[in-house]
Amino acid sequence: MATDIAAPASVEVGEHEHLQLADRIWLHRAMLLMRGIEERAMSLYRQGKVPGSFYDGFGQEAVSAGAAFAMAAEDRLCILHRDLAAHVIRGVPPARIFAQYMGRAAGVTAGRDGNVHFGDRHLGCVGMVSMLPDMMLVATGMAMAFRLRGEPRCALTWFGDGSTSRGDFHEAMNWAGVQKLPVVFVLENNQYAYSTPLDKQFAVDPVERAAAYGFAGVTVDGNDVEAMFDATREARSRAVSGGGPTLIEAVTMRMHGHAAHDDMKYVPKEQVAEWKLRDPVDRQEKRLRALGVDVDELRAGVTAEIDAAAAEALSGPMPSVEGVLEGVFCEGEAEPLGDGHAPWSGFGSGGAA
Amino acid sequence: MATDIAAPASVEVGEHEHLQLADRIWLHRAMLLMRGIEERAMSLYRQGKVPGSFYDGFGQEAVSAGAAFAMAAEDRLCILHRDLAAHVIRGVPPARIFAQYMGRAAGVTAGRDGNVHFGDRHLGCVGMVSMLPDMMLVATGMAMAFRLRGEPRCALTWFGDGSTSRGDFHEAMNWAGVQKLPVVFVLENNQYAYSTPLDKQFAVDPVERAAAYGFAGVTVDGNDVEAMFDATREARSRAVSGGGPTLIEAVTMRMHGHAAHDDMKYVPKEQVAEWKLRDPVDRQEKRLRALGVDVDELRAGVTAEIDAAAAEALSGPMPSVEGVLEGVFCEGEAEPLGDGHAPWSGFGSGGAA
Amino acid sequence: MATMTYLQAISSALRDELRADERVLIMGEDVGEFGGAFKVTDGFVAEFGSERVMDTPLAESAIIGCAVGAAVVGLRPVCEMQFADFISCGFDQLVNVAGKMHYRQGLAVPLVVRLPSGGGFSGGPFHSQNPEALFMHSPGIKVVAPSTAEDAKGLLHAAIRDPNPVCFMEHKHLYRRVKGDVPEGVFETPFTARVARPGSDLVVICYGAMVDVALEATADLDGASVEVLDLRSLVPLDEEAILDSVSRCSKVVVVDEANMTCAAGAQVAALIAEKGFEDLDGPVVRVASPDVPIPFSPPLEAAVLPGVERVKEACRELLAY
Amino acid sequence: MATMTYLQAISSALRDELRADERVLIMGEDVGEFGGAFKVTDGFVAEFGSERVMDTPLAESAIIGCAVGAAVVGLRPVCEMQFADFISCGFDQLVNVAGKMHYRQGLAVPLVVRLPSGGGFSGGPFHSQNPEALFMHSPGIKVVAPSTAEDAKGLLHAAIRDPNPVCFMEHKHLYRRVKGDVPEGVFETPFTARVARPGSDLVVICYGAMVDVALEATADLDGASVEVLDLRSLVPLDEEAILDSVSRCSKVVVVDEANMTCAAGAQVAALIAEKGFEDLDGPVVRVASPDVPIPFSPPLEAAVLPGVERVKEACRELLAY
Ligand SMILES: Cc1ncc(C[n+]2csc(CCOP(=O)(O)OP(=O)(O)O)c2C)c(N)n1
Ligand SMILES: Cc1ncc(C[n+]2csc(CCOP(=O)(O)OP(=O)(O)O)c2C)c(N)n1
Ligand SMILES: [Mg+2]
Ligand SMILES: [Mg+2]
Repeated sequence: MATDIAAPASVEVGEHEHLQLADRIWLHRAMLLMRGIEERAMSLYRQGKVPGSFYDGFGQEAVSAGAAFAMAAEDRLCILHRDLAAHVIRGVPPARIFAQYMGRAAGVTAGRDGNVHFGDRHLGCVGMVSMLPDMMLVATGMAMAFRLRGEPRCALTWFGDGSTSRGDFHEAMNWAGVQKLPVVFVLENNQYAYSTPLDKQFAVDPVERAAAYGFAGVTVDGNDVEAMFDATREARSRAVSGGGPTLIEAVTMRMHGHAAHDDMKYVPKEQVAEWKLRDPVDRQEKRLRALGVDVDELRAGVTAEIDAAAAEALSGPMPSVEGVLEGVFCEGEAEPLGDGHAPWSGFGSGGAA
Repeated sequence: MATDIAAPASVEVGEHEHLQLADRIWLHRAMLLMRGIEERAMSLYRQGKVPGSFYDGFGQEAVSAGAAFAMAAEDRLCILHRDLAAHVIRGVPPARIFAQYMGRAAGVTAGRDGNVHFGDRHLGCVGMVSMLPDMMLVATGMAMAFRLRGEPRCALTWFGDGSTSRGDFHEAMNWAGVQKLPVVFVLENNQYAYSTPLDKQFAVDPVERAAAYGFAGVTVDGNDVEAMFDATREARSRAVSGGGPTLIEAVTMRMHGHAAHDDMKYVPKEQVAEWKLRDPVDRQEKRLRALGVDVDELRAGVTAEIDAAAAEALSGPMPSVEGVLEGVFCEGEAEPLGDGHAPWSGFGSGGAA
Repeated sequence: MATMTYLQAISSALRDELRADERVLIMGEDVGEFGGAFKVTDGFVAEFGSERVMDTPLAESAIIGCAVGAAVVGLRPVCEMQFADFISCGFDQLVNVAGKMHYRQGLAVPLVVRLPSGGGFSGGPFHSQNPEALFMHSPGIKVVAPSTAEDAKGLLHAAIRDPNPVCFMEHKHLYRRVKGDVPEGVFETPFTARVARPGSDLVVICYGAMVDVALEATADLDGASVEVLDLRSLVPLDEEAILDSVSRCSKVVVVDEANMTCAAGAQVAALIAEKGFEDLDGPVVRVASPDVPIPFSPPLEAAVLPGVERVKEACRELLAY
Repeated sequence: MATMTYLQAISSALRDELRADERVLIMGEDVGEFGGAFKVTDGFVAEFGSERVMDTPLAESAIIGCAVGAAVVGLRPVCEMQFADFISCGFDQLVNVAGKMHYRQGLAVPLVVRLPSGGGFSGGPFHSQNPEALFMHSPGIKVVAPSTAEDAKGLLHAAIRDPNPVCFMEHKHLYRRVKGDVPEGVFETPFTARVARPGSDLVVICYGAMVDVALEATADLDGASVEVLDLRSLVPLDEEAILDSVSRCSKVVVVDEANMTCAAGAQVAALIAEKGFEDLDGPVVRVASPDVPIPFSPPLEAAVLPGVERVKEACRELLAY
């Protein structure tokens, strides 16, 4: 069980059982937006417009795009620091993302938290904390609530290869396994934890552990957005039908440094070169071209969207310091997470889109 | 790998490859001392002479006796709350154990820590903390030091089935596996964590996890002291010869309540009855009788020793309150753990005995 | 009005909330069939089922983290730590995930953590801790610590209905020793201080198990009129009530059971030194456990925990100042 | 004498200790080949090998717990938390295993935990924390917090040679901004306070990054003679030096960067209110971060962290008192 390899992505040309052409274009668009937004943000960072440090997911776009696309509006997500496409799919406008990076008032956290540490509670997302992989337990708890209320809903979170070494990984995997909870764990294996390679992090691929917790573990080509979608869709249907959790290991590569400052000297040139050939955006682009999609137009549209969003964010104010001490506690009624967008045609309307 | 069952204990009568008759008697004596001391301590508790609560390991004597007996003087142990026989084997005199239970000056912690929370640093033992299974990491760290210094030594710790749910279990297993450390983890599966049965603690027997951490996992009849010795001896030689850690699951049963106050209503009568037939002391006793040992004399000797020890402890003073605020910090030189007794004939002299 | 022990009052609040609000859920080790290490949830499974009174794996980080997840999707989890000391194992989820959530992203985390705390019965270094100061120092967590049966019930009702993470410090030593009249049904006690006994010569500021100690120690101090202020809530801290007592009494002894350094009492004393300075007629005296692990053996434990004698002595000296 | 940055001084102390004592071992995430997130151990692997400068798994509880194990069998581990904030994940091993070991059983745990702490560069809620008060409240852990390059080196030498667990609070914001003369070779700075600038009208008591803030804020306060006391060590706390400054200056401002409630500054203020009361000519004023997570956006962060202006204002007001 632990190592069933998920069905390979459907052949380059030809139909996809669950994805209509519009879906496949949406997936590509999400990846293009992620890459474009992060590249723009990186240059804004270099210009000193993005405070703190800056993390991106270059080369890993398929992991968050494919997995998030399989989630329903009423599902709940904990999105991590290499997963920008998931925010895009759930419905966070690019301008708010830029504002978030720049610590502006219009950012998702209005400048209170930084760069990738955000989640739009109105879109069913809990913003991550830095401590990895704490969000695995939050996702497990959300799934526990769904199970207790008998709701056919699912929680999903991403986390990295390095963070599997921490106790919270185990406590979440074990709890989810014991209670057979509707949760999907997406292990983003990008070969490194900061500078630390896999062999210093674990002796056996963590996907092997799933069986020891009593649930399914699958390994997926994390650079194939449709394969990521397929594996996540299956995991989700297993979850909502009472089949319990799934650990999906998305095999990918962190193509940039850990953060903006990191020249990743520690990564062999050949490794980067080899993975460059498997770029997830190129891959989906080929697929779409073969299907007759005008990808250049798509790109142009995305670029225009990003230009406008960046401009909008740049023109927005920094947060005002009045009220900086407010909001430590909730004063009114506790308002639970709201639903997010779910553009996949499989959800009919596209959920709350 | 994960489920190799350790070789069954050698047939009742007949030689044992690694245990001379004296060793087999020693093992029995250690179990008799553990049971006798704990039964006496329990009645002292009922008389109000043992403060706080009282935990015992009735029915589990073989687990600590068999495992500790395989450890060399220069090895290091973290002994848990059902493992009194390990203290006896390392050389803690019964009188000090009684004094410890009663919070007297002569106790191993001189009244500073309670009941089973002790370890004699002069005998190579680190006293446990309550937080379970924190000591797994301490044992892992000791093993790491042995490896770094190239010393053929081993660290061993026990822990319960329930404590495998905690993050520290995972962090220790993973670290030990990645660094292939000379550490032996003895999982004491006594069917319950306080009132909680196994099926609420994990979906798959934790011994299955060993393989997922890259090392050996073996299941042993935890009520057969010689089988425990065999499995631990093998694990230790694997460890000191660079073969890495071993997870030994000792299958046993907690025959008493979690602590003195617990009537264990939650345990089915039949379960207790069934396990009563597998009592580890009876089992070793049969073995020895068949080998012509005068077990009654042995028992009589142990009882006399316990009477004397209890009397000695009872006559000892409570700790004086002067100096109660001292010793929070070490003022002099840091003195590492000393060697313990190692009575097994396989160590020749019997180590520091 | 019914007479209940402190422990019965806690059980009663939990039972009432489970009946009143289907979102309420109890999670912890051995809280189900067994009814909890201290029997606070005894019989609950029979009435509410094992899903709403959930036996969890032995995993404090998971208990807090999963409770956060359940809370943000609409449940009202009440977590039990088997002993307060074990919160150290769930500390990160509590302070970094639960505590900072609302400030960072406006997401409320209605969550209660029950912490059976304190010493006095030879619990030793790991079953006697009073960790409240750790939570007070971590923004975003409310902290309450009842000293009476009535407040135990009222504060727990209020905590469960609060939209924020609340640490409910229940003192083990009070469980069965403290009895009192408790109003029928649901009532919420505000997170404010309470004058346990009015006075004018000196005020002893305290909370939890130290309130009875203070009352006993000052019941008859050569006729001095000693006020006892029971803080009840540590976050929010009732600065107004504290400063009001100080202005009326001018002499202050701050008592808490936790280790002295950076304890709740340090915060109270610092507050008074800054905002009540002009009202002071003497040093702000503190009584607390010295900075040592709480020892197991009865004579040692008694020498470390603040008791009636030490409080008496501190008050006498200050009155004579 | 050599001129070094605060960061170079830390590296230099580590290098000297690795050379002087084969028992010394560095453990942490990315400390090896990469040289650490802040490059404190840059180049160490080449000289000392990857076993003595060990890249660990991403597991703080394991880092502390394994270090305890290594320490009790004779090594001298120096652990690096990548950011001080992450100690929350190893908190239990630090306070319950390491901190209580010697008191409980006389077993010494010579262990240093390096904690890159503090804000000032948009690190946000999880990369700006100052957790020292949590350790101060936990018996058995020493805590030091250098403010100069010389003390960074001397305190780290002393910490590594100390037979106890020591939390070494190194302020990230000082790493490259603070430069100074540092004596050659190994020297140990005692765990005592240091008068950073003598004065007689008012004393600002502080440590870490707040020392420079205090010096700048009080460099020219309309000619007032302002003393600045750099605590350097929080456990042990140099009560004598604190009370001596108070007796000479009679007015006190206590500054620390951590969240206000139950912070180190609360302990210092409480100490003064009890033992220095008679020397006081005014309230014990505190400046600290209010009780909110440290926000990310520059204007918000600047509004929360104690800065020169707030310290100036506090001193002016108190001088005018
Ligand atoms: C508990 C914890 N310790 C340390 C860190 C510092 N840190 C930030 S990212 C990182 C590496 C994470 O590696 P991985 O989990 O593989 O995620 P990736 O960045 O590769 O996506 C580390 C050590 C952290 N965030 N959390
Ligand atoms: C971290 C932690 N949480 C809770 C407890 C309280 N507690 C003490 S023993 C126990 C059950 C332990 O079960 P197991 O690990 O199976 O050991 P056993 O007592 O059965 O030998 C619990 C929950 C604890 N000691 N440590
Ligand atoms: Mg990674
Ligand atoms: Mg058990």
